[in-house]
Amino acid sequence: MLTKNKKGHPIIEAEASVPYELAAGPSWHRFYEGFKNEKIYGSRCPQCQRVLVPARSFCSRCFVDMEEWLEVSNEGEVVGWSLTNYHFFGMPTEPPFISALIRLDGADNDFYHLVGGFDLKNLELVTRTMKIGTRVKAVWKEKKKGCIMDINYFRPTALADQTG
Amino acid sequence: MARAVGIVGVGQTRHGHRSEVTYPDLIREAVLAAFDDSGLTPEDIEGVVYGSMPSMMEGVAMNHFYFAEALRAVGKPFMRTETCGTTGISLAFTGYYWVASGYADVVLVVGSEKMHEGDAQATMSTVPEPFYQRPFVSGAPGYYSMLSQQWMWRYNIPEDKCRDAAARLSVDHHQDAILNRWSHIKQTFTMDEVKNSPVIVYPIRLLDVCPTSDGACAVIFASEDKAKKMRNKPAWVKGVGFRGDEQIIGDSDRVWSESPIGAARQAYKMAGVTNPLAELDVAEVYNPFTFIELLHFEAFGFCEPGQASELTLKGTFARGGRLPCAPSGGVLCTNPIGATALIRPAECALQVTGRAGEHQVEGAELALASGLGGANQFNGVMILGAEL
Amino acid sequence: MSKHFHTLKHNVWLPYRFAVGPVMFRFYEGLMEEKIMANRCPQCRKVLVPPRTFCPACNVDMDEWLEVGPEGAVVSWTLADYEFYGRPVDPPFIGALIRLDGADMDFLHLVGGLELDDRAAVADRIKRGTRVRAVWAGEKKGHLLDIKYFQPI
Amino acid sequence: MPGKIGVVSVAQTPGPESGDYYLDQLYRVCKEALDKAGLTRKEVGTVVSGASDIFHGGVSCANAYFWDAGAAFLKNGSRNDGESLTAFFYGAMRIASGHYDTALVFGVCKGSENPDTDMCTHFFTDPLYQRQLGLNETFAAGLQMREYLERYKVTEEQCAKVVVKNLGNALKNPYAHVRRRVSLDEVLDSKKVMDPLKALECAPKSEGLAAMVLASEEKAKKLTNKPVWLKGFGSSFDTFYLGDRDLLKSQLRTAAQRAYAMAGITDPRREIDVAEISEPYAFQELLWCEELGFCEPGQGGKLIDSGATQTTGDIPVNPSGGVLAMNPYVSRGLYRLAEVVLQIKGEAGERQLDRKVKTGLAHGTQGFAGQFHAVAVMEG
Repeated sequence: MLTKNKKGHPIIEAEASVPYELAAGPSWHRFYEGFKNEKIYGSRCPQCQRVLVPARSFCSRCFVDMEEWLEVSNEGEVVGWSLTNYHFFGMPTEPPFISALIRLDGADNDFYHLVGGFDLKNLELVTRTMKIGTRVKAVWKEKKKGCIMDINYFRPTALADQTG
Repeated sequence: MARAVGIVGVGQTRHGHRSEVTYPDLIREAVLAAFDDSGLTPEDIEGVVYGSMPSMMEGVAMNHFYFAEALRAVGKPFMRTETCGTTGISLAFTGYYWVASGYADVVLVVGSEKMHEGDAQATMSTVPEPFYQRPFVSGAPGYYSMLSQQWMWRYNIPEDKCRDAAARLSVDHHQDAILNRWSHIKQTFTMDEVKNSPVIVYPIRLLDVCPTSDGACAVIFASEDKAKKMRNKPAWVKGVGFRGDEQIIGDSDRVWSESPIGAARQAYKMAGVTNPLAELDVAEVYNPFTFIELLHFEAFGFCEPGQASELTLKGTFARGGRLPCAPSGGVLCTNPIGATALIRPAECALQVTGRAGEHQVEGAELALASGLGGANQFNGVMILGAEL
Repeated sequence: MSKHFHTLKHNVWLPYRFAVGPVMFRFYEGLMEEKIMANRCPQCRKVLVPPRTFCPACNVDMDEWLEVGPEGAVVSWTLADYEFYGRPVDPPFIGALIRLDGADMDFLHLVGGLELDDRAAVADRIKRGTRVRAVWAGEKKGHLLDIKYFQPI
Repeated sequence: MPGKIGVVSVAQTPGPESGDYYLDQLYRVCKEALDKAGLTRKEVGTVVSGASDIFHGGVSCANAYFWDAGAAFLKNGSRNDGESLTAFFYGAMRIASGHYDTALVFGVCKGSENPDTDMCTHFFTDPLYQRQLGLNETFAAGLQMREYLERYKVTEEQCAKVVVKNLGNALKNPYAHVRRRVSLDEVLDSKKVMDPLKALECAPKSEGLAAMVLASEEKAKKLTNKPVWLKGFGSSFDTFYLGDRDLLKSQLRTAAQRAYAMAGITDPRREIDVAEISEPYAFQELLWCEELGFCEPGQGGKLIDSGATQTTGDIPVNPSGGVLAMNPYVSRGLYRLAEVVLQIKGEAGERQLDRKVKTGLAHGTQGFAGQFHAVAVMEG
């Protein structure tokens, strides 16, 4: 629609909406089927022996197939984190939220997800709780859809065991 | 063997919120400026290279079709290069290789973005892969603040020192931008204003972050014999380096990252640079976030890991310091993203030929330009020199 | 649509604010006054419609404004008979390149105001060179479809 | 002049919807090309890809997504947007510069994941003029075909013959997407979607990932006993607005002249043994043949009548089945080149031409009514 912007310049306001449908393929499907049973799968490279999460069908460094799948732990430790406190397009949940890289026990790479289960508005509590090496454990959603947000977040294990 | 290649012309638009002109007209501004600067005419051009960031940023897919006339590309050999945030430096590489290979003698390279025509952040949220990481990486500041904290912890850099150094860069770059007639943000700030500006994602604050701009940049590359006959003293391409890292964040170390380190090493090797801090006179480091500029000072070997904050506070990278970085004001003050990483070699070319105007670094002869893309996934480095 | 294998559906939605610039704005204003505005290249003297800020051939700025049409001759035409994204009107409709009187370039628009069921009759009626005249929409929006279509005379 | 650049190996995926994860497909096709060349991922010098975001499953900055699946982990590489033949040429540029002696080049387009091609190409339009009139490539092709028929008196039958020929050839191509025999009447009776353009005269929407390994002369001779050399390359770009152009005088003529000049070709009809031409719309094969100098302007209809472009003719065109049988929008140029390379190597299987194939031509085009064209001339 033809209109003017705040600078008084003529502009056309419009929207585009483009639909796509991506094939998940066997690896993503099997990985997220695991989520339905609260299992997190990794795969091992026959060459460099690294266990990578999410499980995948090839090692992009050695450029060989990855056929060996194994379950890695629901627990791990925080490698890096940040506290987001503003709204952005496509955000995973309402802010404030902590996104973090987590080294799951049994994996050789870091898993990207959220850390939560405590009062994130309390900055003092956040900085006291969130350290490099902080142990966290996956908290699963009741209803699984077979997607990354089937894990609600990872919760620091040291926190007093309140339901979170 | 590769032929010597020089930059013989540079053109930029005034960057900012340019809703008074259409996108093609904005691009033409930079193209005409490059012709004026070089004294060349469209007839001299043997190849045209264009690129922007995801072209759906402005709602026109493969928008080079739309820009054929503005690029003066009608009837010309053409190719389009696009590699995420590194698009600009990758464009420079395409132009460089087209001439270095001997397939063309004079190539026009143009990068642009008109970010105010779309929603930059919404567009960028379509970059991360959709099966796993998209929701977490959709807001770039979130990832980059995590990266900067990992870096502080890794090298035990006191947070307040790091905070001060980042603020120092912001203050300096905003002052530099005042001297750069093309730059978008023309406002100076004090250390306290930066350190008290609103938190975007802790510890990154508003004044640690680049703006979104409308703008275009055009650069003309020429072969040695052609370049030597031209009006301007050429800025010679001494080295090129690029490294792309894995797609999935968490698969590789992005703090001490092989991408920027490897890109710089490859460029230094080709240029014969062994001690960058001593040999380089100026560096246009791609700095969308102050903390990332500090991180890259180390990755590019300007100092030891963990030392960037210290040296920054000593003024090593400021105007008049040992290695002035982003004297143009950098990405922090001007960010038409498809052009941003092309402005870096363009600025370096002006610096080493003494044509940078008010923000000229006195006697600059060897310069480093870098581009950064994705979640520190892509890094490109080009070394430009006054002497062949 | 549903497929026989597992997929992830996602929709890329993006908002835009396209800068119109003074030249196309004047063109839209013309449409609202039922005028088709063009401009002339000071160098090659060609009259271009829609108007441009610069001549694509000579790369010089355009200055002289003038009105073209509202009549012209069909150069080429096609009859769209399926639904596609972004269609200007519902099919069937005729898209055409029209050389407006006074212009040196062809103008992309629609040809309408005739019965489209009998295709042989259409092919008979619309030929290269067929004269057409602009039919204006009742309500103007500053949009190419302020011209409803061009009707054979 | 740059040194010789040779194609060492090619790999391609079949066109039908596969249900495979895109990055798995890319990994496999790149690995196949590297294996055929006897190279490991670490050994390959540089990687240049061809992809376009609008045709890329809604994942922008395509290269960020596929970089390491495309064998480029920690490599100096790049990505060209648009016609994948330019990615091939960029790969050649990087080798000719002397910086690298091998390059992996690939083009990717998993059409099955994208909206239809009309929607994608509609987004090429400018929001101020042609978008408001609903332009897309099929719309533009309809206008171009009308001019072709009226000005050159080429017949609808002659245009339809291209479909019969190409889909017939595709029956022997395991990589083709559409593999069924059609009769002239079927084509002529198929719905006039963009009259005079008929449904069967429009290319499908295919999955297509193609990869090839290029090498310097010295390295190519080490890696294969049948290198296929790049002899000439040319591209050219036309104006944007349809109304500013003569739709029957394209920039393909200019692009071809550049490629011929580099290759030293003076009589293309006689010197070229096989041509793979991008014909997303049937009549375009005839028009492009004219622009490539295989016949005089307006003689494209007579050319196909004469049988010259059949696999048994003197200038076989699209023995692979062409774009009408296989249309991964972005990588289709690379598919044309792959077929030319296989024909020259004598490795085209069932569809290998029954003649000596020394020189071949691959053509790619994109944009409304062919706004951009690229031509590569290859030689055994």
